[in-house]
Amino acid sequence: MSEQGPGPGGGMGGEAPVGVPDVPMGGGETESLATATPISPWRLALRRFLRRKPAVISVAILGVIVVGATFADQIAPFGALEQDLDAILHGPDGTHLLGTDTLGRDNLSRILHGGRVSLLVGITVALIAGGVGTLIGILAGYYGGLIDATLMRLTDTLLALPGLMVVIIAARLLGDGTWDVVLVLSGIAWMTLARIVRGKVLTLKEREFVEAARALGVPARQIMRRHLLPNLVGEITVTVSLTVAAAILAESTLSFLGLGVSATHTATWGNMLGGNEGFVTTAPWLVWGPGLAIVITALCVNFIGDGLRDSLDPTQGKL
Amino acid sequence: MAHSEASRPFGPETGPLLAVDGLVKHFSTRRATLKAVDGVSFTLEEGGTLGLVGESGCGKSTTARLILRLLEPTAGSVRFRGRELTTLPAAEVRLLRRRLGIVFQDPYASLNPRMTLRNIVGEGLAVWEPRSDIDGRVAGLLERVGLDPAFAGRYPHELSGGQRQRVAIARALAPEPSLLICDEPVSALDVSVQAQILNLLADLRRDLGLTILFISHDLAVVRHVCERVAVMHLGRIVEIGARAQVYDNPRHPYTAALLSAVPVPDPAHRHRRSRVQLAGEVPSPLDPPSGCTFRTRCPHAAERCATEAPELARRGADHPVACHFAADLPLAAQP
Amino acid sequence: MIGYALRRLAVTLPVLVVISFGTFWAAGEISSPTAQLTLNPRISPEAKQDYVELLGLDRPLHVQYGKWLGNFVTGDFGTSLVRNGQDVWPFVERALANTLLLVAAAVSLSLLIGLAVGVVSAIRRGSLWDYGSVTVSFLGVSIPVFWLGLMLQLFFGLYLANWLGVGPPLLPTAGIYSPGQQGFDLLDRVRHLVLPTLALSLQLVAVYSRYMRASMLEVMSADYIRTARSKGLRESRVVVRHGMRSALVPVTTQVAIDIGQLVGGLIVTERVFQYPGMGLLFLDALEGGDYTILLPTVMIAAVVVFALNLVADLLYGVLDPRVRLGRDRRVARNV
Amino acid sequence: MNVPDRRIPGAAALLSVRGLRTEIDTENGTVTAADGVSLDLHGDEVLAVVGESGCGKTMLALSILGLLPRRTGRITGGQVLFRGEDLTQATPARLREIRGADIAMIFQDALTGLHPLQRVGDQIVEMIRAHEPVRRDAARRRAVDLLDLVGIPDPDRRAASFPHELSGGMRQRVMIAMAVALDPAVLIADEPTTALDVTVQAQVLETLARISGDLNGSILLITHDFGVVAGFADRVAVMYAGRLVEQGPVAEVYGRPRHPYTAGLLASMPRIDDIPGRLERIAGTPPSLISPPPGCRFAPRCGFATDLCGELTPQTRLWPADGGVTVACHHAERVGAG
Repeated sequence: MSEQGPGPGGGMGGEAPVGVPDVPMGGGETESLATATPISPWRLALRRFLRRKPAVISVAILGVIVVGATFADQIAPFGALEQDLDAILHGPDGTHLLGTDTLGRDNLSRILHGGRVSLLVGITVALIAGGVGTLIGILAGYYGGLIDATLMRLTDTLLALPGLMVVIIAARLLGDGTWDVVLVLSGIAWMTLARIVRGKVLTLKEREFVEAARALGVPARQIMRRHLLPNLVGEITVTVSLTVAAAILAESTLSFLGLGVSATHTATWGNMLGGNEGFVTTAPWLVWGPGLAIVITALCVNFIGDGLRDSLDPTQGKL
Repeated sequence: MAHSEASRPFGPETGPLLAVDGLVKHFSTRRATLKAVDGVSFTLEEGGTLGLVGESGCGKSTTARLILRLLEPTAGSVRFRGRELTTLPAAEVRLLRRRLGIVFQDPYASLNPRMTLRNIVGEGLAVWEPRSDIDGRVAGLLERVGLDPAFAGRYPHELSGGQRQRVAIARALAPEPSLLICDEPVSALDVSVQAQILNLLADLRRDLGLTILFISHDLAVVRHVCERVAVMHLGRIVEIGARAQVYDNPRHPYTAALLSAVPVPDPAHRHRRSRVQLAGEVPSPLDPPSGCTFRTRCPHAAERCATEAPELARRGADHPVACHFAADLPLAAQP
Repeated sequence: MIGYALRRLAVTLPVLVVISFGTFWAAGEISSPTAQLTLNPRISPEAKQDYVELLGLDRPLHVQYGKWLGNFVTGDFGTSLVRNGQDVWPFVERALANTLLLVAAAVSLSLLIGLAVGVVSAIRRGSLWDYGSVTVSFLGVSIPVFWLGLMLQLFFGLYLANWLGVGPPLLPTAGIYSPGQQGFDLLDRVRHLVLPTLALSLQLVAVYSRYMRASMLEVMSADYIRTARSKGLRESRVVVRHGMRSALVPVTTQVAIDIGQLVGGLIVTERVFQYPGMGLLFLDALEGGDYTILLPTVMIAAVVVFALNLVADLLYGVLDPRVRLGRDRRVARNV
Repeated sequence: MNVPDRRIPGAAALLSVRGLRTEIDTENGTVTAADGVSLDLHGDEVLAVVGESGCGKTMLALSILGLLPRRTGRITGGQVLFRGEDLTQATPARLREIRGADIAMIFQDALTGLHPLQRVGDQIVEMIRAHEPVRRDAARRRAVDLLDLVGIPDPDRRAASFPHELSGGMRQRVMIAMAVALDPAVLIADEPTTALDVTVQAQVLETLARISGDLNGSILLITHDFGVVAGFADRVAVMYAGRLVEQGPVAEVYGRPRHPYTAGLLASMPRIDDIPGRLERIAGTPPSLISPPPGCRFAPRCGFATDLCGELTPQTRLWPADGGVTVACHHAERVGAG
């Protein structure tokens, strides 16, 4: 309802009691509620999420992809590095459903195995960036002053670098192991979240429940843990999930440039594409498979992130 | 244990429970200085109720936050039971806060939406007395403020505004404070719910012997709740006195103007009341007028007002007024 | 405004120095130019030694860097280490011009489409058009740009020609001129620009339409839009003069920041389409260990990023009278 | 159901709302913000609609001009008759003609209600030129005159200000100047002074009263403040949970409230002119408009309620016959008796 509460500054807009209709008290001294069980904000969020079809479908598809990648050893018809020298650069057929590459390796099996590394990189980068970004954002926002100035100057400086050039240089300096790639990508992925978290903390800090906690003598660490963090979950979850998609894309880009995870040890969706760029016209199946795997995964993750935004932060775009 | 430690430094002494003297808070930006609170002094006796009234931006809420040291004062002194608070080290500030409870204006912003009522109300207990029977005491507190103890597992979004404000009061009462600061506790509530909360505060004060500092822009509410009243204007107190003195015999032109501006829900008053219409714009607190900050809107302003800031009369007077002409002005007593 | 720009510059300069030194150091770590010389069997060790001494490669790193920096700030970009000692600047200049052309083409096309799509989506929120455009924009940000480039090459270079059953590909898939082309030919140039522009634009349209949709949704729910309607204005005027006018403010500044990143960020697109811009030059110089080319490339990219961040800030102040420069512009967004 | 017109028997009111039903979709269900609301606004009078937040009074105001939230709000029944023309059936083009020129609105918060990036003078000029084919400079002169009329000092210079450069009181005056620019027959003022401090509120109300006197228009005042109503309105309509419960001349309603809700509210208000003491109070909180209680919606909080109240929705009726007050309560006689 859009009517304002009376009184100057009565900022009650938008947050009408939800879930349970107000039950008037029957003239007695205590008030009571009608529904039997409390409804937590998390359950409300889940309910809202389940109403969003694209997000729910994306969860299902992503689930299949994750299972396929996790159990690649069991599911894939061939090993990731297993060569069939009789079938080099074969198109899709009964044995090799998605064809083979220049070394006679089965394309489908490599996509399944490669998904493991691609997803691992994506998720790990997102988690590291999420942790670092959250920590820096909370500290900067809550303490303010010199701590804030220092941390945010660092963040802004990193954000104002020519990003891709820096990543490429860093990737060249480090090796081509999975963890090198994770390190490089995490290094540039945390700033956005740090700024988002700091901005939200600055507004939360002004909210009266944080002041109330301070007024009760609650220690700073407990305020950050119990009052700030739970109210940041929406922003953090959404940003982290979108970072998963961005990191998968970034890993594939680095691999395409020959700077990602080494193709000699493992397959990743990215290095499958990077190695086969020259065969676009002669063996297009090599480019279709891993490319679609990346696109579908990133698309699902993006849809999930969008669904999370709507369900965890219902104030955004209500009407 | 925490209890005995906490009570000793703030133990009972003679004199007022709370004595604020020359309190100042300036917020500085690169361009300007905002004198939010500019030399506020008052005392509050144990068991008393003092209303701090004024319009938005007059510094009344800042004063509350300075007393609790949620903000650091620029200058001045706050003594609680004779003990100076403004110079307390940070660690002891936390001990102090146990004795001072606060209820905020907006019941929608003052409760953490991710916590159950049990945790909201119990947090103050858990901090100070982690080993006590928190569940039992939370139930008692909820009942005390007129809520079903079964609410403990609920979340704020399941409650109405009035119910939330009851929770906020229960939270403030949990550590058993001796001073309760209410910062616009009913101004976000509907009229039909306001009365419930005001009555609850009156009951709590009677039953628990609370001392209350009541901050509000609503003169009618303050008249209802407070025995003494201080009127603030642009960071300063311009008049302070007993309820009857301030409401029936205002000595500051600003107080008189405020009183006459309050709409009365009685059509018969419509033509009978003499409304002191203030001319001009409310001055910006970033650029207050010289001398008396009210002079630009004051119907009685004289040359002296522009050059000399009137002092709130010194101690001794029971109804001090910060106006050069307080003794001479023909201010109409209100209905 | 000028003062603000100068202050920003003062903060930026040390950062630029750090970037250039970091790049300088990294270039040496990644591949030494002498390694390239060693690979060439026709160069004798003595000649190599002369070369090293001539360029001062045997001196400490900071001395080498200092020399480079001294020349750089005086506008002397030096000669290339590995490209037979040719002047560096013409290489960089050509690359920069090519990249700026591609950026300009892609950004203007994408703005045109993206903003329109975003506005229509916001106005018809929840319609089929909205769902469609949101899905396409998700697709746009989920496709790696190099893969999209490969697919475009495959489509225009192979499939389309196959289906049509004719010989030559519809559009060239690499470079900026057809093989054997001499001198300037507008049509040929434009035909080579089409695919890289398309590859970039899908992403940019996706991003811009989402910016615009979100901004427009926020604005159209504002109170002043309701006021505009209550004035009896035509809906087109409400949407364009009141809605878009406000919605464009944050979008414009965000787009400005993004453009800054594009100038040094087209590495993948340029690589796929063998488009000789800053990105391709950067990759070549990095592989060749040619810091004399790598450094100006990175520095120009960095300066462009900083410059457009500054432009974004200044633009915000121009477009929104509520914003005073130097204050956090996110504050104004929340008003 | 229709409210009889006691002033000019048989004459049509200037603005007449008949059995209006307005629904708003929210995340938790559909809210019936106005449920069978009928009221009449006559020429040259001030009618106040008073009620608590969420009672539907703002949605009622927005319904009149078809300004409900586009995706979520709609009128599902009843009529809004302006000079006999049903606005709920009017074409968008016709509604645009009426908005601003015949019926103008003032909103609660002038800071968010005025366009932040447009100079206030231009906002008034835009209003004038949307309805009258006048030249820009002529419209601008009128805008400056209007700013002067509402008591803005130095109006020529102030016309070039942006809203954020003005104080709250001045912004609200700009809103008023804009609303009266075309001398509308009806001015709908939705909580025009709620966001203002009390001394400024008094000034703005005074301006509004003066202007409405000058421009012989009628005002529909939406407010939660019984004090403002008493000082400003001729008649009052009390709204509770989407329905009008009582309507009549201010002196009659205040002097002898017939509905227990009106009586309870008046008794529970702390008053500046009152002897302090314990307040009467209404128990409980207003009901949700998603699933309101059956029968009389005030029954669960009402001291007069009987079984009948929980079952049967009370009809709106005139009681007593000569008071000019209509009330929707089964027990109006008992309430009105004291």
